[in-house]
Amino acid sequence: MRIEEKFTVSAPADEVWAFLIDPERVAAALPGAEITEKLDETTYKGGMAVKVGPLNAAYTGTVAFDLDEANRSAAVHAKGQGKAGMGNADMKMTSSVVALGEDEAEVTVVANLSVTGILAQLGRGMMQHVSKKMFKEFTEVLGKELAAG
Amino acid sequence: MARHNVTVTVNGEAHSREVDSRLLLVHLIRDELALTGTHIGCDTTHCGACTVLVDGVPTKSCTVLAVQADGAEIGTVEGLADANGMSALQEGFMQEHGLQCGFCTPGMLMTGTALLAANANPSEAEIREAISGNLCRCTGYVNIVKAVEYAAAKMAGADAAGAEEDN
Amino acid sequence: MAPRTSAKICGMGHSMKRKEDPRFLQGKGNYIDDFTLPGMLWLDIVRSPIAYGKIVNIDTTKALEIDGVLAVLTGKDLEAYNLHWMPTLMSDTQMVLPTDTVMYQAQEVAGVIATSRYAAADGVAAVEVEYEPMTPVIDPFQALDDDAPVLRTDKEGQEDNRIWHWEAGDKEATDRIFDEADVVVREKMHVPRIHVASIETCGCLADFNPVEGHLTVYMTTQAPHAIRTVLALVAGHVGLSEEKIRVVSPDIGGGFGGKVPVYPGYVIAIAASVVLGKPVKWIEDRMENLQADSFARDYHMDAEVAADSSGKIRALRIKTLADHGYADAQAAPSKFPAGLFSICTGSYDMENAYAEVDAVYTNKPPGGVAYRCSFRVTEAVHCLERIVDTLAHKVGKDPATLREENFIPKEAFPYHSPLGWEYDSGDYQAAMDKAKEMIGYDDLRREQAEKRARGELMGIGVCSFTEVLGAGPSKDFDILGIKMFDSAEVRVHPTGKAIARFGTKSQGQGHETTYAQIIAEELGLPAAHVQVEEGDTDTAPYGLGTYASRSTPTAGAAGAMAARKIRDKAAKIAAHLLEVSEEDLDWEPGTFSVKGAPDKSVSIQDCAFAAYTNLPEGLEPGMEATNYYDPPNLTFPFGTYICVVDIDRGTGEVSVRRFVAVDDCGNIINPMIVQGQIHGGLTQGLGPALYEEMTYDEDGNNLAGSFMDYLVPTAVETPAWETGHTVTPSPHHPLGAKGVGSRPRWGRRRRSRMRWWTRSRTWG
Amino acid sequence: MIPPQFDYHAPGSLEEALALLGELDDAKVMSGGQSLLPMLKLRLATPANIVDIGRIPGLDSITESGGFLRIGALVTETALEENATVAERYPILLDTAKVIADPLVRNRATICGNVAHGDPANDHPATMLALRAQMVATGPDGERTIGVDDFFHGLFMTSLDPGEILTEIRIPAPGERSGGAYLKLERKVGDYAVAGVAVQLELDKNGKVTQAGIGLTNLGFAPIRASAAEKALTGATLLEQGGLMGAIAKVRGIFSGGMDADEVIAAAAQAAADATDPVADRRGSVRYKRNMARVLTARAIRQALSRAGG
Repeated sequence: MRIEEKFTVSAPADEVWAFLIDPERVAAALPGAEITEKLDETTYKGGMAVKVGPLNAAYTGTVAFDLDEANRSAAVHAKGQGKAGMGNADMKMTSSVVALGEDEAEVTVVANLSVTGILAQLGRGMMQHVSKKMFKEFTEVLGKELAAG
Repeated sequence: MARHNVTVTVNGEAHSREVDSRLLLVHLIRDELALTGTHIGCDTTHCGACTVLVDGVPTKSCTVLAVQADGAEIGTVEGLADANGMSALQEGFMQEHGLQCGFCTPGMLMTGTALLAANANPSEAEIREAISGNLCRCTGYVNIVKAVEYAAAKMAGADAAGAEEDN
Repeated sequence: MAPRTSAKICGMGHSMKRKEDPRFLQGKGNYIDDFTLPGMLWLDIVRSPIAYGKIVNIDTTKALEIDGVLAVLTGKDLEAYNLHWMPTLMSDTQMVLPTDTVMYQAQEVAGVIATSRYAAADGVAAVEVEYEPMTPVIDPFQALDDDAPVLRTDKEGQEDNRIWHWEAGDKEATDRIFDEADVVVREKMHVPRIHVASIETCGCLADFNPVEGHLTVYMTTQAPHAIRTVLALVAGHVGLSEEKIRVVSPDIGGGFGGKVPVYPGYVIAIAASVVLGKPVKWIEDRMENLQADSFARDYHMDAEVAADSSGKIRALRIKTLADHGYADAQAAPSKFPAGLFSICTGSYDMENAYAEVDAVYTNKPPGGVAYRCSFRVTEAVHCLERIVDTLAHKVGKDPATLREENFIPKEAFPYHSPLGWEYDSGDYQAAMDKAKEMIGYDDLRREQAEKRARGELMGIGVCSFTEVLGAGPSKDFDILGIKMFDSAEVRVHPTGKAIARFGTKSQGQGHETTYAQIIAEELGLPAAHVQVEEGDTDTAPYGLGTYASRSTPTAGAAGAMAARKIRDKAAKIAAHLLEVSEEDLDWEPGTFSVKGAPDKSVSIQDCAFAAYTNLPEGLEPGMEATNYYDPPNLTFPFGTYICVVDIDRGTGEVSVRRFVAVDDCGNIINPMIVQGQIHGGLTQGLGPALYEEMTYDEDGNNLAGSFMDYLVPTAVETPAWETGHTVTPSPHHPLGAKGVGSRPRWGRRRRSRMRWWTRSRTWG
Repeated sequence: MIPPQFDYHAPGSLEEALALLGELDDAKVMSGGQSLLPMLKLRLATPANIVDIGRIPGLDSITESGGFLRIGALVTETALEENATVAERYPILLDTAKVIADPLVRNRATICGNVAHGDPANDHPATMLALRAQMVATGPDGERTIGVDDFFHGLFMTSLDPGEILTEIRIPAPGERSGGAYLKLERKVGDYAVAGVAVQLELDKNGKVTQAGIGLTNLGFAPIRASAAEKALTGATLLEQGGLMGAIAKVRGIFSGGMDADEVIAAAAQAAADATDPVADRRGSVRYKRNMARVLTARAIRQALSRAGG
């Protein structure tokens, strides 16, 4: 599943970039996500709990960052395994920031998400809905945080 | 996990058991009461092999907790025949070749029994609609429809004969 | 054909009511999940959520802490006994439990054994398996790419994902015809991966007696004898030799080919019973059944027909890719890796043909079962009938007319097909005529033309198929080397009642009734007095089982032949009782009488009593016979089906208005049962035509893994099938029967529902 | 398939039920259980407690009073199907009930459960949107009424608080000339909708649409109100009128350059399609689903019109 989002943030590009490469802040902006341990300079351990109504799914795994400071492009590879045979999730996401003005930046996110197991199988496009929603919430929080900052 | 005392009357006979909250009615019937005529065919409430009557209402017993049935009158396939033999619907299935492997048959019979109780003379479309929650993989349904029609006709005949006697 | 026997005897041709029905109708069937043994434990299986990957770790700690969970078996545990791999029926290998790699979603990863099914399920949820996912190979065409990863690294010398290449026919001669033909049409088609979806799932109850070293396995198998032999081959080295194994196949809630293979769950249950010394039951749930058990079809076919300008078919050429999943676990005869696909020239006379099939490995469940069909015959018929339709459109002929002009004429039988079959008998035009008459073909074509002129959509589909059943003659047919004969043993007791045992196993086909009728036909004993038994390897004679519509052509024939042996003996006894010589006897079913003096007679029951009480000198007492029937040829039933559909132009919804099926399956034993089998086959053809399909996404997720998305037709979608028949007896079968039980014959010209723009030629 | 462990509670009164919801951690309300139990068996949901409201008396009635049809929490689909008032005055509800799952499931499944589950693939939510229903939620502080437009938040999410129970759905009684219809395209009986459309129309005595309600099933993250489509219909006269008035109206229409009925319906149908946000799955592509929304909306409008008494 490929998700592509482009949005503008009313904040300087530097600040947006600083946010996007800070695992703690990114996790805080994603409902259900947390960073539990730093493994090395670019790799972290973490978890993601997805709760949709009565449906619960929790993943634990690692996040690896590969930063291209010059082009302000961050490649993030998150992979996690669900609890109780829920299956695995793997996301390769590249986010890049371009300054549109002094206090305005454009963020482009391209993510390739592959999910295995029952949530992907139920054939109702549930994961598409859930991930779309997560992205939306993330961009909202990002926008708010930075605008406030 | 909480345990509950459950009393159900199955085919006229009362049974009490202490069960877990999560025990499914179909497992109470099959495993605890050893009435294995009621079958399990899916997990998602689609196939109807587990259909029983709960207070006369055809119900998929894999999607009801045993505790929910506490105090209920339950009818299973084992209760359809009596001392006089098989019911008109059971006879219809035999006469019209409404079954092959027999696995979906108990569920079909329970749904059909309830249909005929509510509608003595169902049309083909009504029969097909009524059994649309019961999957059969062998017969192609044509002969199941005929079996229900056979039973309806037989029961109407018996009613007519009974009415004549009353006169 | 009028029955030869009285209604009391109820031999062939009578629509005898089924002997098995009273128990099924009263909830007294004995299906696998109905068995309980003292001290029985439950097996439930941990399955892979991913399609392909390494197993990093299996942590069973939490599972073992659950009250009632006794043990967790992994591939490493089985490896210690060399039981972690097993052979498939096609001489490939398949994992029982993986030691390092999982190859498809829902593959067995570990077995949890507990004191109840609830505790076992909790245990499954608590086993923590860490995977390192790898990119799966899902598309069978990509599986053959040079850069595709080799999936079966366990197989020595396996350098790509090709399993085998098979071909039939004269390629050069066929190519020559194509080069010079007036008309060539071509169509690519996919008969999708589907599933038998019998309403009863698979399961077993393994009971190992550690004191006697004896194993009894109650299991839902269509081929109990073959399974016992396979079990002995797999586990002989740990002491389970064939005489110590008893397989009992109880009532089966639908098989359709899906209960032929050996699934890992059976072996795990047996291993658990051996290890724990207790009976262990394993019953699949529906999702396991759909996601892990053998599939059917999944043939990607590229078909071409060469014809002259009038539409006379000259040659057929088919290139096929068969997606077998991660192992070739078909239950096909050894010499026929593509089954009987070479029946693909069907009902039409042509100069030459060439067909080839390449089989590949992918990250999907293994299989390729003969689903309600005789080994790939459905695929062959679908392919041919669709391309013939395309030809009719191309040359502008009515599809029925084009077929008629190409039929093998009835005088041409026995007919040698270009791909090497000898068709036993046929009258294709008669079946076509009857189908057209039943449905009112010409009127429908007129209505269709009018509707199309108004912009309404209505389709008429015609199919004239020839099947090949009854595998099979031992010179060509074996499974794992075991010849594909089948068997019957008939015993007539002193009071004139009989028991007959067969090597096959009914799953709803009504063997208890039809076999009794066959014995009744031959011996004149009332069918009601013939008890039929199957499925217990301790008592039944060895046979290859029931699948691929082979029971009547093989075991049915064996029953007739065994009964004839008994009749021959009865004649000797009758001659003795009537004090005449055998040559002076007349035989009417059930009675021997003296030629010219019909009132001087004895019944078959008299003879049976005498066989135990009053024998002619020198004759062996008793009245029983066994026959292992090795058919001289296969049988070639045929028929014509015509279907009318209305299509909603707005939504693409297809509704079947009428469907007429005219079948010719030779002489019929029980018309009621045959009609029922045809209804079932038609419905299982409707399924994949409009509703059923196993699909996978690019990550290898099975998207039709429950009845939510594997759409088995209900009574509402299924039309009121109309059936008719013609009778062309098989010249070589002892009863003239050809067999039935298959027939999922449905075109899939277009998946119209998903394409609201449905082209007006749909099914036309 | 075996549900995970949980504790089951069967309160005998609403008060008791609400108290349990207040006391218990991670509790889930169950009425018919026909959505919840399959989720439990698949172990997609793992609540610690289930509060079964099925034994609470007084929640199983359908009554028409105070300008509303009132559907209690325990009214089953079958009871709705068999109700004479519903058949006569709310045919759109009957349309909806009849295409939900199968008859056996409908014997236990409840309308309130179908709505409270918050599944955009369920059928009643769209109908409730079309009917402008009100949801009565009862919690520890008593009753509150939630308009249907504020009720659905997305997949499995509604405005109900964890401590609340949907005790009643109130549907405004239809005006004299009104009619509605629910059309569902499904792959086979018992399936979730490929697309579903509910249309409820209210006409004045001249046949002009005074109010239109259109709800869409399984075409987005939540049940969708097709507001633009409603607007396109409101104020339009879609019925052929006979006699002199009809002729005058027609002539007026021609001179004013207004759209004829077919064009209005087509525009509304297109607006409904534009309001959808479906995802591609085995039921079809995004394009196919949008098109189905259009086709079904047009058909549902026509059926609603004919029921409004043409």
